[in-house]
Amino acid sequence: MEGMYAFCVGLLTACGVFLTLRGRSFSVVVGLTLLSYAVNLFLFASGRLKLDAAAVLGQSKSIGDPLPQALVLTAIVIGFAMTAFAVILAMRARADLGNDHVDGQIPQPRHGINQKTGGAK
Amino acid sequence: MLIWTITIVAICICIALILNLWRLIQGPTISDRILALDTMYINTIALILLYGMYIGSGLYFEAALLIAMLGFVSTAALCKYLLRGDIIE
Amino acid sequence: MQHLSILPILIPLIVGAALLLPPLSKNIQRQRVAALFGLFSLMISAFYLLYQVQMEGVHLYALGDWQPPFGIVLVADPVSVLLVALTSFLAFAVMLYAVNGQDRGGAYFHPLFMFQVMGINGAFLTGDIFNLFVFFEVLLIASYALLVHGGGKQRTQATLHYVILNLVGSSLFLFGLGIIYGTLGTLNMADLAVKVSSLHAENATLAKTGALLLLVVFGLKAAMLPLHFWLPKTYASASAPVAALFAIMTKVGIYSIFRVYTVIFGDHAGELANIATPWLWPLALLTIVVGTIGILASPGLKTLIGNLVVLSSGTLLACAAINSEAATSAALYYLVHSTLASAGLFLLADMIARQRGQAEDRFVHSRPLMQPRLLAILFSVGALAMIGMPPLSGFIGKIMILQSTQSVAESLWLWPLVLLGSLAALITFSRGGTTLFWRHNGNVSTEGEAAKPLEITAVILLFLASPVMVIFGGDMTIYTQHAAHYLHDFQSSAYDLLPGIMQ
Amino acid sequence: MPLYLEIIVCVLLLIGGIFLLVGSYGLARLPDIYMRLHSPTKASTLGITGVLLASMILQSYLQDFVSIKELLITLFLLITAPVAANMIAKTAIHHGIKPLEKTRGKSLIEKMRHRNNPPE
Amino acid sequence: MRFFPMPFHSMMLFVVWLLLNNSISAGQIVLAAFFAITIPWLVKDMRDEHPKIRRPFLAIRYVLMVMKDIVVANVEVALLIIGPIKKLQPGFVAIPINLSSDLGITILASTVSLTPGTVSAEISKDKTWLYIHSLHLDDEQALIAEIKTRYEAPIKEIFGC
Amino acid sequence: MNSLLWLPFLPLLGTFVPLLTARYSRTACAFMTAVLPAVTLFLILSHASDIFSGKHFFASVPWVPAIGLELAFRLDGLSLLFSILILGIGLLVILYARYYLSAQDSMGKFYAYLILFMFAMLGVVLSDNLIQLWFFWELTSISSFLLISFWGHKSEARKGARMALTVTGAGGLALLAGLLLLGHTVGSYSLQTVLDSGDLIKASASYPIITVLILLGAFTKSAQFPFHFWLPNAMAAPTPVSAYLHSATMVKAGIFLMARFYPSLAGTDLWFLLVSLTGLATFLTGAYVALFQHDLKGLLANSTISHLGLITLLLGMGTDLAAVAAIFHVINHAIFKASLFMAAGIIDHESGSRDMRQLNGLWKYMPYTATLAMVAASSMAGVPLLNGFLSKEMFFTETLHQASLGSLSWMIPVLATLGGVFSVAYSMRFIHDVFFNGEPINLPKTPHEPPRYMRVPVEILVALCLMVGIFPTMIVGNLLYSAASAVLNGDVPHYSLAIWHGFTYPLLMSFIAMTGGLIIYTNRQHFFKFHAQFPTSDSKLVFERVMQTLASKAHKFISFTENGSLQRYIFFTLLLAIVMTTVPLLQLNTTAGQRPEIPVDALSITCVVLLCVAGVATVIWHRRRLIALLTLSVVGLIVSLAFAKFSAPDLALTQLSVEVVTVILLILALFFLPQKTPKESSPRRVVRDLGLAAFVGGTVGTICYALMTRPLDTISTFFTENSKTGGGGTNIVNVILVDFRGFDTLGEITVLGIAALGIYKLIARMRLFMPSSDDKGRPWSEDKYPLLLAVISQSLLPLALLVSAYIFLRGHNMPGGGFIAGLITSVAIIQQYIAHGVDWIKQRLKLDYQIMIGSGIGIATLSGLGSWLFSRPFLTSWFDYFYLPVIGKFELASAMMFDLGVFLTVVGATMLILANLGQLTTSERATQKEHE
Ligand code: NA
Ligand code: NA
Repeated sequence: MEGMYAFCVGLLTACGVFLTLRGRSFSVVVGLTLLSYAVNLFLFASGRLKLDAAAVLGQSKSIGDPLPQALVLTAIVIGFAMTAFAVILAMRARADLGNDHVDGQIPQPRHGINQKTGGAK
Repeated sequence: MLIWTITIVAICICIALILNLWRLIQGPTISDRILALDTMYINTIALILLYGMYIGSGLYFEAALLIAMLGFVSTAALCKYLLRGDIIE
Repeated sequence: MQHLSILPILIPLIVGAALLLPPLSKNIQRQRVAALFGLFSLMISAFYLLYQVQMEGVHLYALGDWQPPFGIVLVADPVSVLLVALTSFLAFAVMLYAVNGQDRGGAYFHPLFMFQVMGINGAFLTGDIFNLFVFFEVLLIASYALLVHGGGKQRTQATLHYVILNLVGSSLFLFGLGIIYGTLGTLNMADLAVKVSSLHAENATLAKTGALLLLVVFGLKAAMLPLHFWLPKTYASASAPVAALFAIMTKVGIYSIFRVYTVIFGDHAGELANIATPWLWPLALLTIVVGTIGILASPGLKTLIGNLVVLSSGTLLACAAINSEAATSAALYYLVHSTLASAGLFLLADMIARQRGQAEDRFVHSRPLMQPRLLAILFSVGALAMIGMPPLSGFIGKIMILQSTQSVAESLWLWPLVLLGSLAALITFSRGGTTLFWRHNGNVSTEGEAAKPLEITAVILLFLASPVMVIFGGDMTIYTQHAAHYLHDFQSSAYDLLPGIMQ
Repeated sequence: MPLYLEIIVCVLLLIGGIFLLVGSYGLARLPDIYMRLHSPTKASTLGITGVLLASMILQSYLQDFVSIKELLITLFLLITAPVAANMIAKTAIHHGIKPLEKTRGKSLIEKMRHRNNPPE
Repeated sequence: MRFFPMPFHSMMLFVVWLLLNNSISAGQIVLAAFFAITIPWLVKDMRDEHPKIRRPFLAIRYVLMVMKDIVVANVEVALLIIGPIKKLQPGFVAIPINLSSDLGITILASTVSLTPGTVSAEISKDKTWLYIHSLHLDDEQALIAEIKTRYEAPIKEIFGC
Repeated sequence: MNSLLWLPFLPLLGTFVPLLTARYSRTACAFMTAVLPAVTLFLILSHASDIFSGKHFFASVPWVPAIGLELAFRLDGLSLLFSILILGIGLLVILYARYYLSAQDSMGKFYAYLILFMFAMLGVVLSDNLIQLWFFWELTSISSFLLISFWGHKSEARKGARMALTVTGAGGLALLAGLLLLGHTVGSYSLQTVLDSGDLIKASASYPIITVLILLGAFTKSAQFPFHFWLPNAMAAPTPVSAYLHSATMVKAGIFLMARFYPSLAGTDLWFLLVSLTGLATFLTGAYVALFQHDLKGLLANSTISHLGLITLLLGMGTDLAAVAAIFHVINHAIFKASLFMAAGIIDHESGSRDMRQLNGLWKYMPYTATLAMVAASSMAGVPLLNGFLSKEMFFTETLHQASLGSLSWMIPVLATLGGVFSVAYSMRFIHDVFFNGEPINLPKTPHEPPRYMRVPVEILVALCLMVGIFPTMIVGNLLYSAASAVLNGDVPHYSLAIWHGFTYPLLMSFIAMTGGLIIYTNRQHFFKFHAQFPTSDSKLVFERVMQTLASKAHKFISFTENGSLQRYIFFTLLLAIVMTTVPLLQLNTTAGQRPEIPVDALSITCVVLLCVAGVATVIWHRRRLIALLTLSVVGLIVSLAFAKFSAPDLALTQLSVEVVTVILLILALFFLPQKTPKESSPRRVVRDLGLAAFVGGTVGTICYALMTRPLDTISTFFTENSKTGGGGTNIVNVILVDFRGFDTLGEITVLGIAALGIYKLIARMRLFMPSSDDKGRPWSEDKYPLLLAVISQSLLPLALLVSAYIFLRGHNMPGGGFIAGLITSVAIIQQYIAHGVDWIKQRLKLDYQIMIGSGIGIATLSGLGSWLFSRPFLTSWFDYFYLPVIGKFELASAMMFDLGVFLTVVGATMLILANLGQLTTSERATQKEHE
C-alpha cells in the first residue's frame, strides 16, 4: 500500500509542478491546488499510514499519529486561504492587465524559432 | 458472510466508480461529465459507509454526510456556471 | 512581566483584530491613532523585552502551559529579541510615514500592517519549526495583501509573481517539514537539534533532504540566487510604506537560516553537521555578484534599493556560510543596519518620486524637487549608510564581515565581492544622486507633493539609527557578539530550552 | 450477531450494491445525456439507501443503541437528487444537446430552452 | 408563533438533532430544543413565503406513497437499463400543471424525478408547464394523466392551492 | 594630552558655524567660520615645541572594540606638519573664498563642506588607529565629492565629482582591505603597534597584498598614474577647493599614507618597484601633459600630478634622505601650488576666463598679482632662492644615489631631469602665456586687480616661498626634522638645508632643467604640433563611456536573467530544490525500510486508478478549464477518501469542505478569466517541464515511500496520553488543534482572516471582463435563479446549520470542530447566494463579515488571554465537568470559546470573499445594462 500511496503523491506532485509551470493563471492555480494535495498527503504520510487507527480515544483499535493530522489540517486551511487569494489575484491581474498570462503580457512567438520550424516543415 | 458481502458490494462500487470515471473522461458533453461527478459523489458515500461497516466504526459517518451535502452544492454551482456564467449574481 | 515575550505577537494581533471592529473600523483617523498607539506600545514592550533578556537571560514561554518539546514555545533569546525590537521600531517608523495619506490607497491597510508585524515577530520568536511555517504564512499572506495596496498594473503584476512563487515555496516548506517530522518525530527546534545528532545512516540521509529543502524555502525568502528574481521588481512596485516594511522580510529568511542551520543542523548535528554550508557559500557569493550587477543596472532609486537588498542578503548568507560566532555577530549587526537603511531609503524614494512628476524615481533629467536640500541631505545619509562608508553604520558591519572570514580561501572570495559591491553602490548612488538632485530644468512640478513633517520624521527616525549604531557601536557589537555566542553555544541554544528533557 | 440481522444487512447491502452498480452502468451505457440522467438519480439513490439502511442496522447493533442518523443522508439525497438532475438537464437543454434520434417530442427542446410553453 | 416562525422546520430540526446524536438524554433534548428554536429564528428572513401544510396526514400518506413508488420505479428503471437499449423509447413530455405555489411545483417536480422513469427537465416561465424526460415513453397521455392524478392532485390538496 | 581627544572635533563643530552664520554678512560668516580652525591650529602649534623636542602625544578611548576601532589620536612630527598645512592653508582658503564666491553661491554650504573636509583631513593625519584612519580617509572622499560638485548644476562638476569619488572610493575600499589585512597580520589595529612591527609585516606572507592594497589607496588619492585622470576633471570645483584639496591637502593624503606606513612597508624591492616606478611615471606624464594644457587650472592640476609623482618617487626610493626630501617637497609644493591656484582663481575671477589662448598680457592689468604668481611659478620651476629649488635639489641628489634598478639605475636621474625640464617649461608657459605674450583675446571681462584681501593669502604663501627658500632651517627646520623622524620612526640622517652646496651634479641637473625648459618653451610651437598628432583622449568621456558600458552591460545581463518570466523563476526554484534533495538522496542505498507494509486491496487500487487518471486528465485537459476543474474535484474527493481510509476522519471532513469552497472559487475565476487557454508552450518547453515535473514527482514519491517504510519514534504519545486528562477531549487531533498547538490554529485563522481582507482589497475597484456568452459562443441562459434550486436551497439551510452546530459541538471529542462547522455554514450560505442572488440575500441577511472576522480572531485571542487571570501562559486551556439537574453531566472548556473564534473567522472570511465578489459583479452588470 505504501508504494501505491507514494506513487500517487509523486504523480500528483508531478502533475502539480507541470501545471504550475504553465503560462496561464488558471492552469497555475490548478497546478498549485494539485501540488497542495500532494503536500498534504505527504505531510500526512510523515506520521506513517495506519488502518483503523483514528486518533479518537475509545473509538478504534489503535491510535495513529495525531500530530501530522493536526499539521495537515493547519496546512489545508492555510492552503485554502492562499489558493483563494491566488485565484482572486489572477482575476485582478486579468482585470488590470487585460490578459491572464502570469507575466501580464502574452509572449510574442520568437521569429527565429518560427522561421526555423517553418523551414523544417 | 457479512465480510464477504461487504467485499462483493465494495467490488460493485469499485466497478461503479470506474464506470463513473469512464463517463467523466469520455463525456461527450460537459453535462455528462458533471453527471458522472455527481454519481461519483453518491458512490463515494456508499464506499465510506461500507468502510465504516467493515472496520465497525461510526467515525466516518460525518464524512459521508458532508459529501451528500457538499456534493450537491458543487454540482449546483457547476450547472449554474454553465447556465449563467456568473454563479453568484 | 511573565507574559512579556508573547506581547510582540499579541499586541499587533489584538490591535489588528480591533481595527476590524467598531468603533475603529469605519474611521480612518481613529485607525491611525490606534495603529500608531499599538505599534508604539509594541516598540516599548519589545525594547523592554530586549532589556529583560539581556538582564535575566532567555525567556521561554510555553504556550498553553505545555512544556517543550510537546507544546509550542516562544524563545525570547538575544537573537530573536534583537530582531523583534528591530521589527517593532521599523514598523512604528513606517506607520508614522504611512499615516500621512499612504494608508488611503485601499482598504484594511492598518489591520494588514498589524498582522504583517505579528507574523514577522512570530517568526522571530517561535521555537517550533511548524509554528515557524504558520508565522511565515501569516507574514506572507499579509504581505500579499499589502503589496497590492494602492493598486495599479505593475503592482498587480509583481504581486502575482510574488504570490505564486511563494506558494511554490510554501509547498516546499511543507515537504521539508514532512521529511523532518518523518525522520525526527518532533517539531521543537531545540528538540530537533538534540535528536538530529543521534540520527544514523539512512534516516540521516532522508533528514538531509528535508533540511536542504528548507534551505531552498528560506533562500527564496532571503532572495538567494537563483531564487532572488522576484525581489527587485516586487520591492520597486510596492507602495512606499509596504516596501519599507518589506525591508525586514528577507531578513526573516536569513534569520531562519541562521537559526535552523546553526542550532539544528550546526556543529552538533552528527552526520548532518553544517549541511547548508557547501550550498550556501557559492550561492551567497553569486547572490552578491548578481546584486552588484543589479545595482549597476538599476534605472531608478527603488530598483536600486531592491538590488541593494539582494546584495545585503548575499552578504548575510555568506556570513551564515562562514558559520562562526564572529560571522554571526557581524551578520546581526549588518542585518539591523541594512534593514533600517533600506527601509528609510524606500520611504525617501517615495518622497522624491512624488516631487519629480513623471520621472518619478528614475535616474533621468526632470523637473527640480520641491525640497531639494532636505531630501538631498536625507539621501546622502541613506546612501552613505547603504554603501558602507563612514561615518554611518554600514562600514562597521562591512568590516565585521570582512574580519570574520576564517581562511584565506574565504577571504579571497568574499573580500573582493563585498568591496566591489560597495563600489557598485557608490557608483550608482553617485550617478543617481547627482541626477536626482542636480540634473533638472524648468520649474518645480505643480503636481508634486511636498513631504510632510511626519513623513520626514519617520525617515529621520530610521536613518538616525545609523549614526547611533556607530556612536554606540561598541555596545551594539558587544550585544551582537553575545547573541552570536548564544546561538553557537549548543548548551544554551538547545539543551537549556528543553527543561524537561534529560541531556 | 444474530443470523437474521446479518442476513438482513447482507441483503440490504447487496441490493444497495447492485443498484449502485446498475446506476453507474446505466450512466456509462445509455446513449444520450437525457437518458443517462435517469440512472444515477434513481438507481443510485436507491442503492445508497440500501447501503445506508444496512449501515444503520449494523451500527445500531455494534454500538448498542439505535443509530438512525444514516437516515439524514437519505433525506439529503432524496431532497437534492432531483434538483441536481434538474440542473444537469437544464444545462443539457441550454446547450442544445441533441437527444437520441428516436426520442419523442424532440421539438420541445427549443421551447424548454427558452422556458416557453409547448406549442398548442 | 414568535418562538416558532417555522414550526415544521422546528420539529424536523428537533428530530434530526436527536437522530444525529443518537440520544434522547435530557441534555440532548435541551440542545435539540435550543436549536429547534434558534435556527429557524436565524433563518426566518432567508425564506420566501410558502404555503402551510393544510393536511398533514395526507402529506404523510403522500410521502409513503412516493417512497413506495421510488422503490418500484427503481426496479423498473434498473431493468430498463440492463435490458436492451434498442427497445427503449425515450421522449420529452410537457405536462400542464396547475399549482400556484413554488413549493408545490418543486415537490411535484422532485417527485416526478424520483419516480418511474421520468426526470423533470424544465419548468416554463409562467410555471404552467412541467417538461419531463421519460426513459421509456409508451403512452404520453397516460403518463400525463398519471402524474396529474397521482401526484399533482394530492399536492394541491395538501397545500390547499 | 587629553585635549587631543577633542581637538580634532573642533572643526566638526565648526561645520555648523557657517550654516548658522550664513545669514549675517559674508565677512562675518567667513570670520566666524575661521575661528574654530584658528583655535585648533593655535592649540596644535602650542604643542609644537614639545614635538620638536622629540615628544609624541597619544590619546585614545575605546570605541568599537569588536572591529578594533578606537578613538585614537597621535600628534607626532608628521601629524604636526600635515595639521599645520591643513589648518594653515585652510584658514587662508577661507579668507580667499570670502572674495572668490559670488553672491549666488551659498557661502554657508561651501564653508560647511570645507570645514567638514578639514575635519576629515585632520582626522586622517592625527589617527593612531588603522580603522579610524580609514574612517577619516573615506570622509575626505565624501567631503571632497561635495566640494567638487559644489556647482552641481554644471555637468562637468557632477561628472568630475563622480569620477573623483569613484576613483578615490575604489582606492578607499582597497585601502580598507589592506588595513584590515595589516591589522590582522600584526594582531592590532593600533598604528603605533603597526609602525613598530615593520619586520613582522615584511616577513609575513600577506605583505605583498597588503602593500599593493594600501598603495592602491594612496595612489588613487594622490592621483598617481594610471589613476591620475580624475584630478584634472576635479578642476570643475571652485578654485578655493582646488587650491586647498588638489594642491595642499587631499591629494597629499596618499603621500601622507605612504609616509605614515613608511616604517611598516617601505624598504623592500616590491615597495621600491611599485612606488618609485609609479612615481616616476606620474612625474613624467604629469609634467608632459601639463605643458599642453590650455586651461590654467588644467596646467596646474597636471603639474600637481607631476609633483605628487615626484614625491612618490622619493618615497619609493627607500633611502632615509629621500624620505626627508619627500617631506620637504610636500611642504614646498603645498605652499607654491596653493598660491598658484589662488592666483589662477584671481585671474579667472577678474578676467572671466582660464584659457591661456585668450589670456595674454595680464601684466598690464594686474601687475601685483602677476608678480606674486610669477614668484610662485618660479618656485614650482625650481628657481634658486625659492623653496621649490631646495627640495628639487634634494630630489636630484637622491636620484643620483639610487641603485635599485641595477644597471638601469642611471635612467632615474636622467628621467628626473627630463621631468624637471618639462616642469620648467610649463612654469614658463604659465608665466609667459598669461602675463605677457601680447594682448588678451576676447576676454569676457576687462581684467583688473582683485579686492585687497583676496590677495592676502597669496601674499602670505608667496612670502613663505621666499622665506623658506632663503632661510629654510629657520622656518621649517624643526618641522621637517620632526616630521622626518616620524616617517622614519626613529633616527633622522644628517641632511643640510643650505642653499648652496657647491657645484654638484644636482646643480648641473637643475641647470639642464632650466635651460632645457627654456628651450622647449621657446620652441613650444613644434611640440604643440607634435602633440596635436595624437588623438586627444578626454578622460572624462572615456570614464563616462566605461561607466555607461558597465551599466548597460549590467542592464543587459539583468534583463536577460530577470526577464520577467514567472515560468523561469519557478523552474529555477524547483530545479534548485530538486538538485539539493537528490544529491543526498543518491546516498540512500535502499528505498524501502524495515517497517511492514499494509497489504493492497482492490478498493485502494480503484481509488489509485481514479486519482491517477483524474490527475493526469487534469494535466492533459488543463486548457479545457471546466473539465480540468471536474477532474480536479475527483482528485480532491479521492484525497479525502485516502484520509478517511488511513484513519484521519478530521482531515477527510476538512478536505471535503475546503474542496467545495475551492471549486466554487475556481468556478468564479472561470467566469472572469478568459475562457480559452491558447496552446503556447513550445514542444521543447513541454518536454523540459515534463522532465522537471517527473523528476520532482519521482523524488517526492521516493522520499515519501522511504519515510513511510521506516519506523519512527515521535512525541505523539504525549498527546495521546494527555488528550483526555490534560485537554479534556477524546478527539486527539482536535485537542492538538485547540490546545496543545492552539497557537498554530490561532495563526491559521489569522491567515484566513488576512486572506479575506486581502481579497477584499483585490476586489475593490476591480474592473472585470465578463463574457456575454460561454466558450462556444452560446449566450447565457435567462433563467437566473432556477425554481427548484431556489426552493430546495431554502429548505436545506436550516438543516445545514444544524449539521454545522452538530459538527461544531462534537469536535472536541469526535471528528469535527469549529473549522469544518464554519465551512459548512459558509457553504450553506453560499448556496443561498447561488440560488437566490446577492440582492435577495442582502435584504435578508444583515451580517457584517468584516466584523465577524475581527471578532472571530478577537474571541480566539481573548479565550487564550483568559488564562492570564490565573497567571498561566497564553492559551492555557481550562475545562471542567458540571452537573445540572435534568440535563446531567456536561463539559465546559475554554477550547470551545477558541473554536467559536475559529468558526466565526472561517464564516466571516469565506463569506467576505464570496459575497463581495458576487456583489461586485452584480453591480457591474447593472451599470452595464444602464449603458446599453
Ligand atoms: Na455575481
Ligand atoms: Na476536530
